[in-house]
Amino acid sequence: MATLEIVNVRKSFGSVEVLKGIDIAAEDGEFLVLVGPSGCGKSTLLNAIAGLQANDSGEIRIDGRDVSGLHPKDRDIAMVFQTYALYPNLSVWENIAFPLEARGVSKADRRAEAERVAELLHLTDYLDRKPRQLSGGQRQRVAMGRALVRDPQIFLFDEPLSNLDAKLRVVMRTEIKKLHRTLGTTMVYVTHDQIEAMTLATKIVVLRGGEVQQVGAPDDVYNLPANMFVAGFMGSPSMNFMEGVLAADAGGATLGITRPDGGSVSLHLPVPDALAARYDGKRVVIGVRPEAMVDAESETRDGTYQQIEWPLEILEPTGADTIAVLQSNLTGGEEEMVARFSARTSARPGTVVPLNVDTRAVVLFDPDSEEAIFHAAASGSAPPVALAVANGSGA
Amino acid sequence: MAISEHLPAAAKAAPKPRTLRTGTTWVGRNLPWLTLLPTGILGAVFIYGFIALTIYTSMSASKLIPDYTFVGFEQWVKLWSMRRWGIAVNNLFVFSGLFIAIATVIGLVLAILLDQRIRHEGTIRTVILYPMALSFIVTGTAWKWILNPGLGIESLLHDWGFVEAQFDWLVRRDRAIYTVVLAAVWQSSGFIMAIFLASLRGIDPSIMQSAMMDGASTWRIYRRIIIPQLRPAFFTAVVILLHMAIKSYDLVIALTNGGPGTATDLPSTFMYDYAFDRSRIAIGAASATMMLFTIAAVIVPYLYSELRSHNRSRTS
Amino acid sequence: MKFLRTTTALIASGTIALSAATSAMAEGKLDIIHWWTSGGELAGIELLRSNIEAQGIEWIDAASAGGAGTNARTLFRTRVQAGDPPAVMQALGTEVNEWAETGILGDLTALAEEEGWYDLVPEPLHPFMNVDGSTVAVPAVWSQINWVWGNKAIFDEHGVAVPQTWDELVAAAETFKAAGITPIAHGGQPWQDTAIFDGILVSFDDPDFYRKVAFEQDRETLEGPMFREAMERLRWYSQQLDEGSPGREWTQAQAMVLNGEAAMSWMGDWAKGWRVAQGQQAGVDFICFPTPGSNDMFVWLADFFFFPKIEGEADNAAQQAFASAVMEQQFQHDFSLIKNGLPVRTDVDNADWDDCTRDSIARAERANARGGLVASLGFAHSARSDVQGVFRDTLSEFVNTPDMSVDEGIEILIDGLDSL
Amino acid sequence: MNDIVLGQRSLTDRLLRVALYGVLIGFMLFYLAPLYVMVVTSVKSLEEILAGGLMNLPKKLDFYGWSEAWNNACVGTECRGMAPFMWNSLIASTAATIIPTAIGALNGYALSLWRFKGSELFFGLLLFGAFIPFQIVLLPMASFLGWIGWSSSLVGLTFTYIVYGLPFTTLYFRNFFVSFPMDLVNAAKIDGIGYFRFFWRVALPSSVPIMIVSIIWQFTNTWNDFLFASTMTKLESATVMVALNNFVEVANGVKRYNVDMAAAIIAGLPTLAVYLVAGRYFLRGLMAGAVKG
Repeated sequence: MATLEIVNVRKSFGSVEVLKGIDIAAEDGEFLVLVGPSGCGKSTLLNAIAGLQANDSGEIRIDGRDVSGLHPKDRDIAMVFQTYALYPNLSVWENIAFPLEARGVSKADRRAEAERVAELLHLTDYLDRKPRQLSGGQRQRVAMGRALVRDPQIFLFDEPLSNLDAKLRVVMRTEIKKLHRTLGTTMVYVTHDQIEAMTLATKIVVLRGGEVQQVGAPDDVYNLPANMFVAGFMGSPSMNFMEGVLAADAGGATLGITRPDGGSVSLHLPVPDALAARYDGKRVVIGVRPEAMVDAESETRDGTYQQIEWPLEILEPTGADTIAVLQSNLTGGEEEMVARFSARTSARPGTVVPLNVDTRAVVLFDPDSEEAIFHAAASGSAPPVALAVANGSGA
Repeated sequence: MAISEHLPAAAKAAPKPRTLRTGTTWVGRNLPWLTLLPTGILGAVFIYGFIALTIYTSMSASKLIPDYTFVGFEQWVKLWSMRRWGIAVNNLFVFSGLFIAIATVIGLVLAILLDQRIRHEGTIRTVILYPMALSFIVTGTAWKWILNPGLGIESLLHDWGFVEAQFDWLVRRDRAIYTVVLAAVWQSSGFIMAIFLASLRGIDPSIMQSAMMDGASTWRIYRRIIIPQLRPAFFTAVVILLHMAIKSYDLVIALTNGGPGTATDLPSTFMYDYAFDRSRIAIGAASATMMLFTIAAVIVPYLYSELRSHNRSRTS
Repeated sequence: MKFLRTTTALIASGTIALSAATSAMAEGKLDIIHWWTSGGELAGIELLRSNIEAQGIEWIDAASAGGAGTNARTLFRTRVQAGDPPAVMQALGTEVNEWAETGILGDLTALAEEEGWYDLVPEPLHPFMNVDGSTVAVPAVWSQINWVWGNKAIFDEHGVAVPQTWDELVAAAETFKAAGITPIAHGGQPWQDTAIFDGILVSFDDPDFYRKVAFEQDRETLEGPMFREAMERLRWYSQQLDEGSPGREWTQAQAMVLNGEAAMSWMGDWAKGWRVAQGQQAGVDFICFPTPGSNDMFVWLADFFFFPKIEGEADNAAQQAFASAVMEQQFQHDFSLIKNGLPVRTDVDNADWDDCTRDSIARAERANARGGLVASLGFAHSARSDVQGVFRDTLSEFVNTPDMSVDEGIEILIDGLDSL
Repeated sequence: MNDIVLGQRSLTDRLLRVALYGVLIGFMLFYLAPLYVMVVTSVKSLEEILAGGLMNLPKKLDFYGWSEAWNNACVGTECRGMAPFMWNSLIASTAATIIPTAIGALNGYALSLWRFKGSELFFGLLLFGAFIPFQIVLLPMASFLGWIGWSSSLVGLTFTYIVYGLPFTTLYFRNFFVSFPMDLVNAAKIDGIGYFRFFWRVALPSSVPIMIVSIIWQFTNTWNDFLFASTMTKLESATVMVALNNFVEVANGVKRYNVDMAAAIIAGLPTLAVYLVAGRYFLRGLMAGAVKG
């Protein structure tokens, strides 16, 4: 049980700077998820916390004590690896109890501890097997068992579910969440899967290129993304982006959008006056979640929805609903947009279809800095606190 | 994961304000290289120290016993003016050229044949490879006898009615080196077969299948598609065979002892003769140095590329 | 230093003289490297050993069989380098001189004078015992090289008399060939190829020629007609052999004569030792004769023991005791009998020797009178081993290359000598 | 690879197949011939051998050759047969197998799982030592052994084998451990498992396959070595290869081929047995010794 503070941590490999001054704070009992695309530095950061790699500068404080420079074993942490890292020649119970062996615990006590942990992880029947005789999920549990037996201050997870098949991943995800609830221990979890991040985290840290993009609760990160990267990275399918020119008017501003086929549509947004004035006549990017873009013909909505018409390219039925693929008007024109249509939609690909856009859930971005300038969900108020942190280090 | 583990040493050598301690005590922190220290010392003395000493000896006035008076390249000049050294070097060219070519071809042919879903493949492989397990001092006794004109193949052919048949290469000055090649091929070609077979088994079978769908003949498929893919195996085979050829010693000792006369002298037997029999230490050292340089010229680039490609594959 | 050593030697020899009477008085140990590991040689060394051990000296034997002395030489050299030389080392001919020049050998001059070695030992051996006025080695036995051993039954059957001249030899060989018998059995190893050339060089019965070739490598002589003829004779010799000769051991070649596969074989007198060991008798089962034309010539080789400087008075005394024991009259008599060589003392009773050995001794005396008692080239007695090495390599190549011309052979030889 | 079903086999296919087996059988005969000759000759009487018939089976089994070779064969002054030399070889090879394998395991472990600055360079330099022609170290090694008083002794020879075996054994273990998941080491670090505990409890027990390779390699190589053994032994310390060569080369008179062949087979039996029992590992050893990295 401990807090974790990461203060201005930097790390370079040769001339490549992998961590460019990371600042994160986690409360005691927090489930902190580090998420980002590969190469964002999340694993390096985890390794630095674990002590597998030294950070060049900055501090890593566990319960207020700077541990950078300490040997991993002296940091009172436990780690679950992507590859499980089970010792192939040791049986399940020996694997679980191996950390205790190094601490000179007697064999009887080790066995007892292993049995206790195994019970928690439903491994009791497998205690005397070798890792190669276990399924992927069972191995995963053994790896967790080895971490549990330590009763550490912080658990570290390095993409622990990525070697499992899709179904098992969901099951194990739930188990990890239960485990966190039961133990209440601080956990740091690295993943590139934003769904894992959303489902597990009490606090998400989005990393990119060695920098923190945003820190916040899952809801905040999803609904109030700090920039286009976070907006695009979190959520699947990811957020749609369109480019337009803002024109200030009464009660906000109107966004004029030129479609890829040359036609034009417009949306009226309740932006604050100051913002409207600042961006009057300037280009902005609007972000709309796919679920906030629906088929106007089959679904009618209340007044928060505004209708635009847009050329439809392809329909991909998924059963529950139908994914409509649209072409974005962003520069380059390669980007696609996705809207969530009803399964019973009558829209025809190749035609221009009417869409309802939920303007309560849109985000405006500055096209040059890619920073968010307006969150409709925050009803025109100032950007959330977390955003300030991200801006502070990013600028 | 652990990216630093995959980076070349140079990258890791970059300045680090703070290094991670891998243990609590000094010994604990430095265990890995302390473990290697005994081997390092042995290697430094017995490999590199001795190489340096031998090279220096080759430039000294040593004769009966080492005499470390520096004489420059005098011994080298002497070495290269020796007719017998010339014969040895010439033999090495003939021997290694033929040995490498024949062993490679036989190894490749055997590997391809064995790759045709043969019954009892394991048994056949065992038979082809067993000479590798035996010292040539052992098999040389048999070879010497088989090749002996009075008792071996020649007399066998005579028994079979080929009265005119002659197979006296072992005792003919101009042919004896070929018997050495024959025996060397016999011993090593199975191993080359194994290298090629391993390489063949590593080729994606769907390549073969798709080529067959395209209507290519088996011969064409091997010639145009499969064999070109064996390039690394060829490379390996040639390097190893060359290495074997230069080091060959017991082979010659057991079969011809360098004879008839000096006809099958190789640098390895020359070195032994001069360094130990004739007590011309500096000449012996110079010839050993030549052997080292020849091998190093092939091995160093080979090792360098192998280690580098290995590092690359680990990083990716 | 010299004074001290002489004093020590005097004391030591005194001790030996005493111990010879009282026995088991001396102490010390005798660490010896040699390669006499078979047949008569081994019996000889065992005899020596019992004589030495009877004096209470510990005998530490480091016999090294491999490669006709190669391993023994390696062992000796490494121990010299390590500063731990043995007390006694076996050597052939100029090896003694080469080692003496490195300055590692001790001095036995006092003992030699006391026991009067130089009056007893035939003069040609002196240069190998005495280097720059200091006695460094003792000869153990010497051997005549220019011997031919014939199968008596074959010679008799074909009515061939002992060939006295080269032409008679050629005629004899033709007779044997016509009868389907290999005229000459030969062991085709480089040292044997060179050894038989010693016999060819003396077949001209010309001491001066031998000296110019073997000792001086006189270029004019080497390019002259007689040496050409010698090479022609070597070529002829190489044509009398069976095809299996390359690589053959000398004992195998002797066995071919013994079995009647071949008529004769050229080899030093140790070949008689081997014959006697096989139960053969001189004049009954085999005949011995000098290489044709060399009846008054005697090419010899000798085995020596030399004595590195070592620490310790007792051990030095042991060295002296060993030298004395080797030179002892009775030992010389017994050893030359066992090994079938010649004693290195001129005062040994010859009653027990067979005809071949008596013939050999008579030849040595005849040859000595006319300067024909000459040291072997093939075994590096007349020249240093690098010179001998050139001869060995060239002659061996020549013997084994049927299409190499005599001119070519001479040219290669001279080139080789020039490059030294 | 040719596992495609292309309908019925045609006549040409069948003929090709027959030819294929024919060629393979021909090669097998070529490889087996010397061994066959050795075995057959070793159980013939000398008269039968000299009568010719190299390839013929013996008319009458005669184990004279074997008993002579084992009991009475002379090497130099020693006429005690092959047995004492087999014993010498066994001592040298066993020590020269166990010690370098143990050190090599630890070396390979350090070089692959605990890399440090310069460890790759270290490995490269050591690896080169596996490829040098041993002639280059022969002279200094002989002097060195003389210097420490081990010249021409079994101890000196064994020491030589150990030193020059290390590059190979290190190479094997290093290349084996290099494919070990790095996460195992990381997990161990976090769990506080020490360097040696990890080696003993995890790395070493997992390395049994490569240990077998290393053992076979060292054993066969030292057993079959001739260069070092012929330089660094004397009569009492000769290994069986030196003894065999000496015995076969230095025949006293008529060559007794049956005794020679029996002696050769006796000298070759241990490595042949190793090969037949553990051929798979033997091949892996050869390949690992060949294909680096």
